[in-house]
Amino acid sequence: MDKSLPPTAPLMSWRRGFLLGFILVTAYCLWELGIDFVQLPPSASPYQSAINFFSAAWQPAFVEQNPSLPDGSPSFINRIFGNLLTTLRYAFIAMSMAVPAGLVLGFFASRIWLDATKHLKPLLWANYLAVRFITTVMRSIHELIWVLLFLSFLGDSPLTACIALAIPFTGTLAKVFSEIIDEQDPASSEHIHLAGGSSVQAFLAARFVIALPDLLTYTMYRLECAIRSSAVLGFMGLETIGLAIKQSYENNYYNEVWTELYLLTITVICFDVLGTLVRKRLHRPAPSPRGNTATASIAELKQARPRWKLLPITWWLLILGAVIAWTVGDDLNQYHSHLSRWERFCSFAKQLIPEPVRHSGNWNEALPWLSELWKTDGAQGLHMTIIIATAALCIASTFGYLLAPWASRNIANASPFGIHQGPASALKAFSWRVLGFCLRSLFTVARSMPEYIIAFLLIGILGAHTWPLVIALAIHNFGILGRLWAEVNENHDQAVSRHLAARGATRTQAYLFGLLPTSFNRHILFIFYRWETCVRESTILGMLSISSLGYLISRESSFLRYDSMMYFIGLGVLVVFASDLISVTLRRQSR
Amino acid sequence: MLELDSISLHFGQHPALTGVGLSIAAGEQIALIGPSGSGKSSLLKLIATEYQASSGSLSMGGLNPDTIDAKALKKWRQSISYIPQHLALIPNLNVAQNILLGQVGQQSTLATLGNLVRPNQVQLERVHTLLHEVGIPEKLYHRADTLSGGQLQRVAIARALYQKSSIILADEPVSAVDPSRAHALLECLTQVATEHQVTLICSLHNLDYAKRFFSNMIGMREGRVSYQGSSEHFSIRDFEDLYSLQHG
Amino acid sequence: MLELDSISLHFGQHPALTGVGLSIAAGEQIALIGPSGSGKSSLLKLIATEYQASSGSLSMGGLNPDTIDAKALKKWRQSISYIPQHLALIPNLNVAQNILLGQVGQQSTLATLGNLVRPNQVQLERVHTLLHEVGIPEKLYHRADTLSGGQLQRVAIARALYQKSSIILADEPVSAVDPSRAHALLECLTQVATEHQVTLICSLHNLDYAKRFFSNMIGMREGRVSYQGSSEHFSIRDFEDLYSLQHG
Amino acid sequence: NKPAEDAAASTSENTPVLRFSAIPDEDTTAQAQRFQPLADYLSKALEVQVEFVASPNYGASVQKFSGGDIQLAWFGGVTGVQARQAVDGAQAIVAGSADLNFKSYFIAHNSTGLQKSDTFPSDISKLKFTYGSQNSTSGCIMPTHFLMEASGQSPQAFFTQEFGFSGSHDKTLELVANGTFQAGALNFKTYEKAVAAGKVDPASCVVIWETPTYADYNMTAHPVLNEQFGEGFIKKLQQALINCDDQAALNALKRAQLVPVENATFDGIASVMEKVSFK
Ligand SMILES: Nc1ncnc2c1ncn2[C@@H]1O[C@H](COP(=O)(O)OP(=O)(O)OP(=O)(O)O)[C@@H](O)[C@H]1O
Ligand SMILES: Nc1ncnc2c1ncn2[C@@H]1O[C@H](COP(=O)(O)OP(=O)(O)OP(=O)(O)O)[C@@H](O)[C@H]1O
Ligand SMILES: [Mg+2]
Ligand SMILES: [Mg+2]
Repeated sequence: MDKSLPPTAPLMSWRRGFLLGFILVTAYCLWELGIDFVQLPPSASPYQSAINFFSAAWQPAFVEQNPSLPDGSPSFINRIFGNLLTTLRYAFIAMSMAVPAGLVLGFFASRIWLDATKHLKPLLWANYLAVRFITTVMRSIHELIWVLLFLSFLGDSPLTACIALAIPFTGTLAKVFSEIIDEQDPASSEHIHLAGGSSVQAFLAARFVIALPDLLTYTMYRLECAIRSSAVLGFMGLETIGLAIKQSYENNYYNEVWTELYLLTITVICFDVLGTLVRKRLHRPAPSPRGNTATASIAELKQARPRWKLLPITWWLLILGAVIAWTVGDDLNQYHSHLSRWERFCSFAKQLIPEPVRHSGNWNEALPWLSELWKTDGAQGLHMTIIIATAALCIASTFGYLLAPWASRNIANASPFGIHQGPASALKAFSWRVLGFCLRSLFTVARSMPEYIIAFLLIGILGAHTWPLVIALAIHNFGILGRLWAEVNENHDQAVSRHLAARGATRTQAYLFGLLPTSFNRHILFIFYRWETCVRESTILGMLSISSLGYLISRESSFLRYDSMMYFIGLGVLVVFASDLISVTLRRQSR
Repeated sequence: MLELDSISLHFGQHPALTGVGLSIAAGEQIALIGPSGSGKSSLLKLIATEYQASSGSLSMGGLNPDTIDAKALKKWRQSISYIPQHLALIPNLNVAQNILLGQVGQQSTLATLGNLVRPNQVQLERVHTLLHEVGIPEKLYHRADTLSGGQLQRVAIARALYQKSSIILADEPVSAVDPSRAHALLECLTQVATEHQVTLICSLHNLDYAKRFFSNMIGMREGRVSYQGSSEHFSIRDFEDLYSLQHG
Repeated sequence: MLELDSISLHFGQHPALTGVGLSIAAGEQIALIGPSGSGKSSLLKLIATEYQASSGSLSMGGLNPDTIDAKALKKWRQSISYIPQHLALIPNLNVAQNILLGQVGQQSTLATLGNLVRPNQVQLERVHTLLHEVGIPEKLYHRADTLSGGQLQRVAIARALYQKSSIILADEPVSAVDPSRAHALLECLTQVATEHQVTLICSLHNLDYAKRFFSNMIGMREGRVSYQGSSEHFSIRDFEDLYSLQHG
Repeated sequence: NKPAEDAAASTSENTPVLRFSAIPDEDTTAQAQRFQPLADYLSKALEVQVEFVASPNYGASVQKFSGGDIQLAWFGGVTGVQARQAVDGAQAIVAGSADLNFKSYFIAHNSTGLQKSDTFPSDISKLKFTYGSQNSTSGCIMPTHFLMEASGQSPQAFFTQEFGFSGSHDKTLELVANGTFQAGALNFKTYEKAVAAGKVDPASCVVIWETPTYADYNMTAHPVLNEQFGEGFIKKLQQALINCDDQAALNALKRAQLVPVENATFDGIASVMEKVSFK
């Protein structure tokens, strides 16, 4: 009998490769940015801005701080609640467009079709790449830019703003939906195939059903994002809570800012709680059917079907909310201009033509124009954007990854994974709950605090250079990744973790070895998704003249040079598309 | 008529099946036996068209699933029920919904969705009857992930029967149930097969069951067919040839 | 000494166990039998402390896992190996890594992590020996999701043995392997148990195995212990009492 | 009475509405409340329906103006020029009397040791410097213009460190006052007001240079107004604004009085904009 050991297992796997790559990339970014975090001029008082800002936290305003308002205008509280309602209304409208569209596009952007039928392969590949590219374009352009483009040919009706919000959201939903669907265990859908079911049936009846908790979690999170992104709607003259925060902040009305932030955070938490309840329901077995189904007649059987009250109530409420949002209140599709939409579109489109071509009508002149832009600003902007986005993401994901398990309700709990750990003293049980709650609140606060405020405060503390911007992006993304990861942990199959925990593994071990190996792919899915958003969010980097794409885009748009603005946007789209392909490949390989 | 002609199946360099040639008449009922890892599941998956042979060819009624068009392939698949060893049930659907999905191949997408949301009377009654047959009528509306090992297996059997096909491939369908229940289930399967002229290929580790319920047996070892013949003639010698341990 | 005192376990209103009282001496080897859905797995999960009893109490050497402190509980858990019916293996780790995780309760997190990345020679050799014993030494570095049903089951057995415990709970550990292999595996399990004075509780559907390898049996039906005694005295009458079908 | 109803419906549909937008140069929150009195005044004076449209920044106003979504807007010097370049025939009609002699301050933190001078303070080239928002006339474009005139270099070449865009005049002042940036440029009014209110100590946040004066804020009208409300309407509008003595309406703009201007008033800025560049 041969007892010698077989040759050793290969040391590198895709998963380890990814981790190694991650470390290398982080190191490179740190090296590029340099590690002198503080670059303040002498005699700066670094904490002054932060103290001013945070000391107002205890005194949220209840009256307008603006001294120039006429007598008899509505009270501050009225205005803010009005703003919140407006925000909710338009967030619902935007989401009610984005979710169906995202589902349909996500359906087509999924890899699962590629294996469907042999002779359709080229067609399916073409469809796959095309849909992925379209969704990339949709989401790699910031809402603010979409609003700018749409304003130019749809007019300043609220509907325009909602569409502008819905488009990048659709792109993101499509990407994340498709990838969540790809990450599900294929056994059940494969079985449906083998029973002769079509790919669509296999998708709807198996994959979709299994993925439902994840899809829901993500949709609820997106609704929250829609509420937070509402400042964009201000472009159309809608005074939303996001715009209120921005303006109060710019005027140094910090007490107002805090009232608005509190209101926003509470709203976000409400949706969070609703999402949690729904997910709890989806994970828990249905209530027992009434009566004995063994002996019942069929009519009784139908009666005996178990019913959940919470789920239908939630669905109907959300649908009702969307219907009300569409129908009640100001007219959505107002149009006031004397120009027809087509005329506006043409005149705006003309401005997108490269300048030399616009004057000479000769497209040969586009090429030197392009290469000139690339040489003067493009190359450096692209480089800087990638460095900033990557550095921010590496920091965010390192901290997020360390903390996310302790924010997951199934782990931060006296009985991790439902495996009891001795008679839990009330104090211990309570402490775990508090820890989980605090971390989740930390995530909520980190992502509800607008990035530009964080960046501004950090510039005060660290000085005006790249790091404050990187850290601001990192803090914001930390809050988002932490939440998304914690929920992946909650939604994941717990069987192996339960087994390990019941064999004496600690909480950490049960997580690391039971849950992490199989959920790894779903974790990195969100890293790439956030990286893309970092590239997009670099518009906030316009605060400093560091030549990132964000700075270039905002510079060109404020000088109304839409042709070169589109050029820099295009560069961003390409980066995001590349990252999308990397993400798809990596996840496929590290199954 | 199911024909396998010197079929091989490789995973990387690892051969799971080597030169398998078989011909199985319509309506035949065969037990598939052999040591663990000998390729029984691989063979069944191949017939179920989950895997494609690395070489050799498979055909049924003259049609080869590797060459026919999508429509014919769909037909082929509809005509085969398959109970996989890992069951492939959907944990967060209830038992009734899981069983209703047995007919997904025969239905339009819309009808499938409708069934999942609100099954009609007739279908529900059939599902319930099947559940009675496999002995868990009380689990009709329970979620699949709350069932015991043997109960899950029975849901998978019910789903296969619900499909109404001309071939049933069953991969260890009774490994997780007790002897009485196993007898009842195998009786049910063979009876359905006899009544409706269904070809039944059933992999089994329990030789008693194989001998009792099946007149013919195919024995596999290391990816090859090493015994083929009637159950009665399966001797101790044959047993040893087939099962003698390779390691340990 | 393992003591169960009128234990009940409910899922919602559904009772999975009702008034189970048992006392099992250290080193005893017992087969757990009973119809599918009778509560065998639930009972084993309860002893493995994966579930907590709704009422009644469980104790070992006078210690009750529900009342002892976390440290003692960890000890208790380390002293029990458990082969769950659904195996709980990690599909995208290889066989060696899965087996090494058997000792996760005895190790620090860092040590476990190190083991997964680069196991040391001694451990690897033990894993390899265990794999020899269960008959799949060649699968050492194969990913768990490329294994056959029976091979997976054997990995779970090897993992339980790797843990070195004083109680082994095995839930249908040989349901997916062929008769020769099942014999070899049960022999191995009982031999380890005898050699190291390990208590072995093994749920089995195959009564031949139960009778052959275990001198004592516990029969469950509808969540209650309905037979308890030596295997020899298990009569046809007892069989019928235990297994007669309730439905269908 | 069916036709009558139809007529009513069609008139209500076709009745043109004068939509205007304005962003105050300070206290920018609650715009709708703030500008309601001005809308009311215009509506009464001109006997047309007037509606205020909020905008978060001048860029959005320019976009809406050029698309015809609004027909009247209060712009900064630069954005006014942009708007009039985008719409043929658009006319600057009124401005505040002080807006014609507007100026920016260059300020510095006292730790830099810089003192008020009469010439452009070239020493700031080595300092951390911040502008306000990117298309602000007094917070960015005009200071850059004077900087380029004095140094002959673009800001990128002139400053040895990266410079910032604080986003608003208030923020520029705050950042320089607490030393995060060592110098900055802003609207003189914001500075004066903060000093008067005691929010900033003029000794620690020193004005080191006052720019020459230039024309800044103005109200610009879209030519379509004459088509929609009848020939001569823009003239009427200009007159209504100049004659405005409704204190509440004037308060909205924080101007004591409005004076007539024409496009040529802003030729200076237009030529500056062609030269200023951040490349
Ligand atoms: N996807 C795969 N990749 C690599 N090897 C595989 C794969 N599937 C099966 N194998 C190998 O092929 C061989 C045959 O597997 P198969 O599942 O057909 O065995 P089996 O006869 O069904 O065994 P059991 O009775 O244990 O279920 C095994 O050695 C298995 O490890
Ligand atoms: N999580 C759960 N929620 C609700 N019911 C459950 C749950 N787990 C088990 N049950 C029910 O409890 C009963 C006993 O289940 P158990 O798994 O113990 O049976 P078993 O004896 O192991 O059966 P088998 O031999 O089929 O594995 C079954 O009717 C099962 O449906
Ligand atoms: Mg198998
Ligand atoms: Mg069981």
